Amino acid sequence: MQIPDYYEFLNQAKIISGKKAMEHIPFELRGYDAQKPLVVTSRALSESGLIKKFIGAFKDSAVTLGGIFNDVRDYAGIGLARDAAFLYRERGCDSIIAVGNGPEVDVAKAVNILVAEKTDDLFKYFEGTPLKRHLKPLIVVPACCSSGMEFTNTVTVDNRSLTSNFLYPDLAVLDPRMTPAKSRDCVAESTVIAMAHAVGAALTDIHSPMIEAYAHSALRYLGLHMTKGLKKPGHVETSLALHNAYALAALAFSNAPAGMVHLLAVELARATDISAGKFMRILLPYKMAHMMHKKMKIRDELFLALAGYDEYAATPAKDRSRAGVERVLALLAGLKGMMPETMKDLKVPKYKLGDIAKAASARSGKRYSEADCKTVLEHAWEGRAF
Amino acid sequence: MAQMITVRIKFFSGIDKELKLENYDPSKGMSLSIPSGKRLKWALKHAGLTDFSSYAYFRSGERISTWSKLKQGDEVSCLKPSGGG
Amino acid sequence: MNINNYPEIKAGKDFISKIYVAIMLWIVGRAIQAASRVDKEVKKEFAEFPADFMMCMSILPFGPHMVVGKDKNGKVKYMGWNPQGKKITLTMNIKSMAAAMQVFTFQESTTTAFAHDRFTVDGDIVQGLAVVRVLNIVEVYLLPKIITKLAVKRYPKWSEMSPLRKWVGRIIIYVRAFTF
Amino acid sequence: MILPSYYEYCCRVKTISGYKALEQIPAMLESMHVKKPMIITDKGVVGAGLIGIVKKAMGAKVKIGVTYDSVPVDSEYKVVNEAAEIYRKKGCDSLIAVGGGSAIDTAKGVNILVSLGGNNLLNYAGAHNIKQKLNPFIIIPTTSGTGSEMTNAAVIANHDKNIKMLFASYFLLPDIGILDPRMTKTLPPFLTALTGMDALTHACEAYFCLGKNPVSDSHAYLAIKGISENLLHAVKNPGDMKARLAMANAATMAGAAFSNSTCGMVHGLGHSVGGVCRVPHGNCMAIFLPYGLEYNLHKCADIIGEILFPLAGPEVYNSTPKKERPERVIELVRKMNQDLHDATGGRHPRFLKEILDRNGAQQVPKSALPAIAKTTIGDGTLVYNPEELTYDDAMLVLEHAWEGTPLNRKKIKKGRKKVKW
Amino acid sequence: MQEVIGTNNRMLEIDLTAKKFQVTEVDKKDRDLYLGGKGLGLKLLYDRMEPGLDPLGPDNMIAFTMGILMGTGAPCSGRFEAITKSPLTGAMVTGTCGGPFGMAVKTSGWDAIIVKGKCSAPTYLYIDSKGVQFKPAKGIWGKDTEAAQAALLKEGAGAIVIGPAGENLVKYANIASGHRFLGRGGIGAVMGSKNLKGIVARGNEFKIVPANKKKFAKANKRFFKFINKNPITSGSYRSFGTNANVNLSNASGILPVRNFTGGSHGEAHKISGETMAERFHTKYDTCKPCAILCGHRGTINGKEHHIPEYETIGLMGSNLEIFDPAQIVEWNELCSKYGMDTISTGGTLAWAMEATEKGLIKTNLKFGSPSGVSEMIRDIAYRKGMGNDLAEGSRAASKKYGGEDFAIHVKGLEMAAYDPRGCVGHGLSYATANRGACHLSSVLFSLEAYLGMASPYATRWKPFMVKFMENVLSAVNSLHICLFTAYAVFLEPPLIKLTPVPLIKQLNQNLSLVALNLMDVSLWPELWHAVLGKTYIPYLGMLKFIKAGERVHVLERYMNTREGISRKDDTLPRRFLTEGRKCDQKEHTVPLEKMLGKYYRLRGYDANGIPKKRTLKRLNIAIQ
Repeated sequence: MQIPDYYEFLNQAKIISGKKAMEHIPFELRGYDAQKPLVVTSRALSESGLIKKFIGAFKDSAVTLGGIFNDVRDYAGIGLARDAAFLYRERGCDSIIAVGNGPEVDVAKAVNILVAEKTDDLFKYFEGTPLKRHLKPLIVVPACCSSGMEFTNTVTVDNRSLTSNFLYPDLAVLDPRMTPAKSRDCVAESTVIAMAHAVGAALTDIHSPMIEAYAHSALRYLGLHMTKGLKKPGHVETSLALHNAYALAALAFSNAPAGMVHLLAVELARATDISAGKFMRILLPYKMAHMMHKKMKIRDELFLALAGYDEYAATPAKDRSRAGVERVLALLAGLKGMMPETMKDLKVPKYKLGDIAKAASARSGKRYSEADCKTVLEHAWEGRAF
Repeated sequence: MAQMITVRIKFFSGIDKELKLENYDPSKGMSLSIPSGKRLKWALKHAGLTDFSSYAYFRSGERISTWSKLKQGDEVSCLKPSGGG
Repeated sequence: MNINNYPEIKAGKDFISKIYVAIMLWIVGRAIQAASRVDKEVKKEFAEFPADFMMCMSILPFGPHMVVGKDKNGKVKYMGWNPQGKKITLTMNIKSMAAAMQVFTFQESTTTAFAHDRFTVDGDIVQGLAVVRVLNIVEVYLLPKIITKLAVKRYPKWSEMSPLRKWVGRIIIYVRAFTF
Repeated sequence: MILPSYYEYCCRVKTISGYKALEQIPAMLESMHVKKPMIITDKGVVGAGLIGIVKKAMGAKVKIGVTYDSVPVDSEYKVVNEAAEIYRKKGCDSLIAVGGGSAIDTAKGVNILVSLGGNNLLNYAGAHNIKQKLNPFIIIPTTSGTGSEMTNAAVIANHDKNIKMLFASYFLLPDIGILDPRMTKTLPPFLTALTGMDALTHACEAYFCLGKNPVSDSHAYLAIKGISENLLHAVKNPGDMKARLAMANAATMAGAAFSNSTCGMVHGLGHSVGGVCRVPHGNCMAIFLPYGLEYNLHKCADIIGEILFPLAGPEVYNSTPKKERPERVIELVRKMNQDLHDATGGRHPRFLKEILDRNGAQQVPKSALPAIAKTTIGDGTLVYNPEELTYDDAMLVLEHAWEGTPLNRKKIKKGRKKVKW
Repeated sequence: MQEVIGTNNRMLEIDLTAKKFQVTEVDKKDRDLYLGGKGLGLKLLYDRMEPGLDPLGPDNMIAFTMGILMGTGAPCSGRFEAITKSPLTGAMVTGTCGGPFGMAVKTSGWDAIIVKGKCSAPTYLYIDSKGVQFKPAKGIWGKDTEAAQAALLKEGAGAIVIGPAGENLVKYANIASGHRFLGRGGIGAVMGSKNLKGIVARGNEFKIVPANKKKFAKANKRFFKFINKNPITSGSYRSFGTNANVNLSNASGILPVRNFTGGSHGEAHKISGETMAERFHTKYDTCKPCAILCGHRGTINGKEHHIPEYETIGLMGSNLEIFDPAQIVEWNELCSKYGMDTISTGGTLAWAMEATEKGLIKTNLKFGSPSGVSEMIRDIAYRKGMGNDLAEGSRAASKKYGGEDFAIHVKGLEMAAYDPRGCVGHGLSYATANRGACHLSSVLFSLEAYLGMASPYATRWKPFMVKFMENVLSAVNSLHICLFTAYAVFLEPPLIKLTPVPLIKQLNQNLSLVALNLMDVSLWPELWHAVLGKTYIPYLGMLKFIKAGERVHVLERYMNTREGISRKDDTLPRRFLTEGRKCDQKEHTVPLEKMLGKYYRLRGYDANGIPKKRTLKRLNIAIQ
């Protein structure tokens, strides 16, 4: 067990997952002396009937829902956050529940900052003034798909992100009534993002044991349930296991420095309006091929997590790291029909790759050189092997 | 006596010049009190307009025809049609 | 941004499960009282409890309750459904109505419910465990084997509870529980 | 890795580990906007000079409010009140607990009083009665084993009422747990062995008890791997910093694992032996672990079999056929006890009768076994044990543990076959 | 003066890198299939450019096409076309302009010019009947469009120039010719990226004579009669110009107010065409030759200025809540001098004001107050400070600073001055227009909001109407003739003239298929056939003309899908899909999803908006 010379680890979120998990929310809220949460969710979810199930979970409880703010669509804007904060103050709520994924949770976190710090200017925290104290209790209930960023300590509002340990949700509720996905693309997108985050965390160079533990269990569930989840998105138990994987991958990711795949995918998504998941699916194989090409060691733990004890023990020691890479590629191959393989199929213009690589390496704080980013992008563009 | 309602008509594109209205303020327009249930055509004739077909009439964002009924507090803009672009 | 298109929502009540759980609590309460007279193990458990022992099992936040305790002359009695006015020494709360339904429809055994944090116990832990053992025994008496086998970690072997004693006890408990 | 039908996991402690971890304390205090911490520790820790190391590491940047070092072996109600008084008088704003289980539990008690006011601990006793964030609180464990920097509970005795008050709430978790090998460098070999086995028990029990969940499983897997690789090495050459750090990490991860998936009968028995005969917690754990595995073997054989992988490494795991793996695990644990026994020159007990107190008398007489069995069946951890444990089962296990002979399988009463997680 | 019968199909291909030019022939088949103008330009680039290249790189090409009606004396035929790959949207962009450059090039004997490559130093081109001369533009590089224009006009009859904005590669720089502009999509930036300051054409060397004079004269006479009879072209446009629409938009609630949050405003009449005509005693100042005379000039506090068009008044006036016409004229002058498209500038400034209001960026811009706007326009032109980010367009700026939910653009092109929530059919047209949020793709708002010939909020027949109008207007743009003639051609034929407007509305509402096919637009194809001397079959000729329009539109869509445009781009800003207008109690939004699927099926696209092979084959577009 390699222990780095120095590492820090924090997971502020409490995870409760399983049958009747949502019914525990009133009790958890009592633990915070909060009885009137504001619910932030998306228009699509409230129309899909999942919100009715969510409200049903509060039967026979002392909790009154201060208001269901369901105007969030697929973009977290400051306008939405201000409206929700106004509703929060108006109703005198004392905690926030975000039902849904990416944008809903971002708006909820933004509202949390606005109401806890009693301010209207959100962006001064993005430009330097640090968050000082604990915010209001924030509960996240993911539904059908996941953007991989719900449980992290990062909030992205208006394309700007802020990371602080006070931004972790206090409670993550994974309930089998909410997790089944509606479409296979939804599952494909979420599993690829979780896979990229988990593999990134597993192969990060500071490999602290805590990060490895979270990444291990996330990869375990992905290995076991990903292929089945793609075939049957509505299957209850598989979707619950996959949602556990998304949560654990996100927690591992928020403690490890952001991997190259994540940075490149976010920049590409910004430049081309195509979702980051699709780029992660393309870039992940090439990043690993690039690491093998530069003789960087891919740790055996990756294969152990994906294959399980028996298969790991059975394969001889020297080709376990290669087997790990093959296992990742096999899992991604399951996305045959749903996601394009190269950036050329996505018609990403080639001339934009230059400044994307520059922006990504700048955001990585020079951990990844611009040349490396550029080579990975070029290979991924044409689909050329190393 | 039929109950009276007040209606406001705004003239644009030089129509107020043709009707020779003095000190006409385009933002407030001309307010008329007419018996309720009367149609736009009657109100325009009352205001002195003669040829109706060559103008476009709008009420709260929707185009209306000359024989649509008027209600209390309606605001009708009357102007020459144009194509846009 | 007009706030009345986001109305405040009070989730209301689930009457069926509330009534079902109330009845089950009543039955279990009465069964404990009956068992404490019939079964020697239950008697032994209750013997060690202090004189002012008063247990209340209730569903948070204001669900049905079951109060069982020792009356003046030390006999275990089902004290009804209202905990007000009684000095409770041990409270066993079930966190939500749904959790109670899981337990009382035997989808989850009492011990798995504990493991899944459906219960919170306030007061002396030793008494709490004794009550759990009593509940297991009462369940063995009240319900047929196929159900209880799921609900209990280890169904009492012939050696511990002979079939004769079990059936006799079962009949007496049913009679005592349902006759006032 | 199975997905349980329901589980909860919460471990809100910021773990800082490394050779220079102590030097981070000033920065951490500053980020929590506090300036005057109070140190709570016990005589043993001060004697070993650890407080000196901590103060030197913190340097001039932080002004220590006061150092309170008279914490008894078992945390006590009056001690908590006294410390709280000093805390308020000196105007401290945060707490640093340096030491083992008792110092940490006392510090938790003090934190309750100073943050929520009042001086009657009773009205905060029980589960989830603390409803808001307490003052900033840092724990520096000096034994890499108890893992109590990860637990959300504190047990404080009240001798005049002769009761043990249990406080359980997620707000009792410290803000920061600091793992620095310099803290455990001076831990004598037999204590290292003792606390190491305590951590191993936490990890193993977290793996097969009813509160099993994916996060605890992977933490337990890594903890077992760390302990099996480093414990013997750390006992043999205490000065090796790398092994010390690895042990500290393994202990913390084991603590994180068992504080969420809770432990079973081994801890039940351990608490009772500790309560009745004042035996250090670690010793009992080392002794009862093999028996706990044997007792629950029929209920979760394949899960216990999986422990062989981190315990003995992939090669051994691959060579032993699936059916024999649980047996190998129990054998290895006994062998570990044996190795530690030889490495510490006999001071590490292998079975109950070998436990001797300072002046060599037998601490656990055979006659005490019934009393131990009685308190065991009243211990809260039995609920999480896969197999039922009645009074006579406890007696059966205790006799064998006393003698040191392995349990014979036929005697154990077998409950329903498969555990439904 | 030699004579050209019909068209001589001569084309100039200029390679700036090698400083060479080549005279080539327009392929006969392309002329028939794509008519000329926009259609021909697209086909020329389709054959020469492969997808995925950098719009500001050397291998991007600009095609200037003149169309066959130019110089023949047909009404409003003084306009030319430019086509290139837009740096603002990353897709193809086609723009038209009425400046003298078109007539000059046509009368120098060229039907089309293609510019390729990149000059090493700033140059300008001199074109005459013999060919091209490359001249150094050091003297005029950095000058504003008026000064540069004046310098070039010494050498020829018509010229196009770019301003400082084009030189600094502002993504929405435009090209000036006379005081008319080739505005949208940043074609000026493409010229700037080629170091090409301008092109001047000698002109007046050829005389264009229609092949079949008799038929052409008959059609021409009928065309002039229609234009002078139609109330719109002869009435409101001739007297008040395009600004006659201000009051109409305000009345029908589709005037952009405060970054498209409100639909109308009490003070909107202050900036209407009528008020300006009165205050500034306007005179005509139009493209040559023009029969409608919609452009105007006026004296504003002493100096002669061109009166801004409706789009500029809408986007830089009411959208910024500024109701002082003199102020808007001043900004219009500023944008013309620097060579910036007023629609995109107005849209980006409105975004900046709302972003400042919400704290995303730090500027002193505020709705309703003119302070800081002129300085910001200068900063954008010279890319200084925040101007550098705003020069990238509101899409790129909102990606960097956030506020994507109120950046009002489609595919990167800022939206014109019509709020689609008041005319949902036009909302669909904004989404599916090839070059982005362009109002000229299918002028549906006039049917829905102005003329009341279709109900503004119904969605049933709208996909079919959008498709029909897109085809017709693409064909018209390929003649090329001014789009305003459409009011005369559509509304004057006897069938439409006599049926009362409400009846048309009902017909359009329920039997739109029949109603639109009864439209008699034969006037345009008659002119086209007359000029080229081809025989015109009365009804079938018109159908062939509309099919050519469909071919042009689908070709442009196909070229765009090769650049990555698909269903995810055919959308509207979130403001129109979620919020209602302030002036509309019922808070209507645009039900886009309801219409988009049907539109794709009508167009023969697949579910992701890519033209199917079958459609391309039917329109005989060669697949590369």
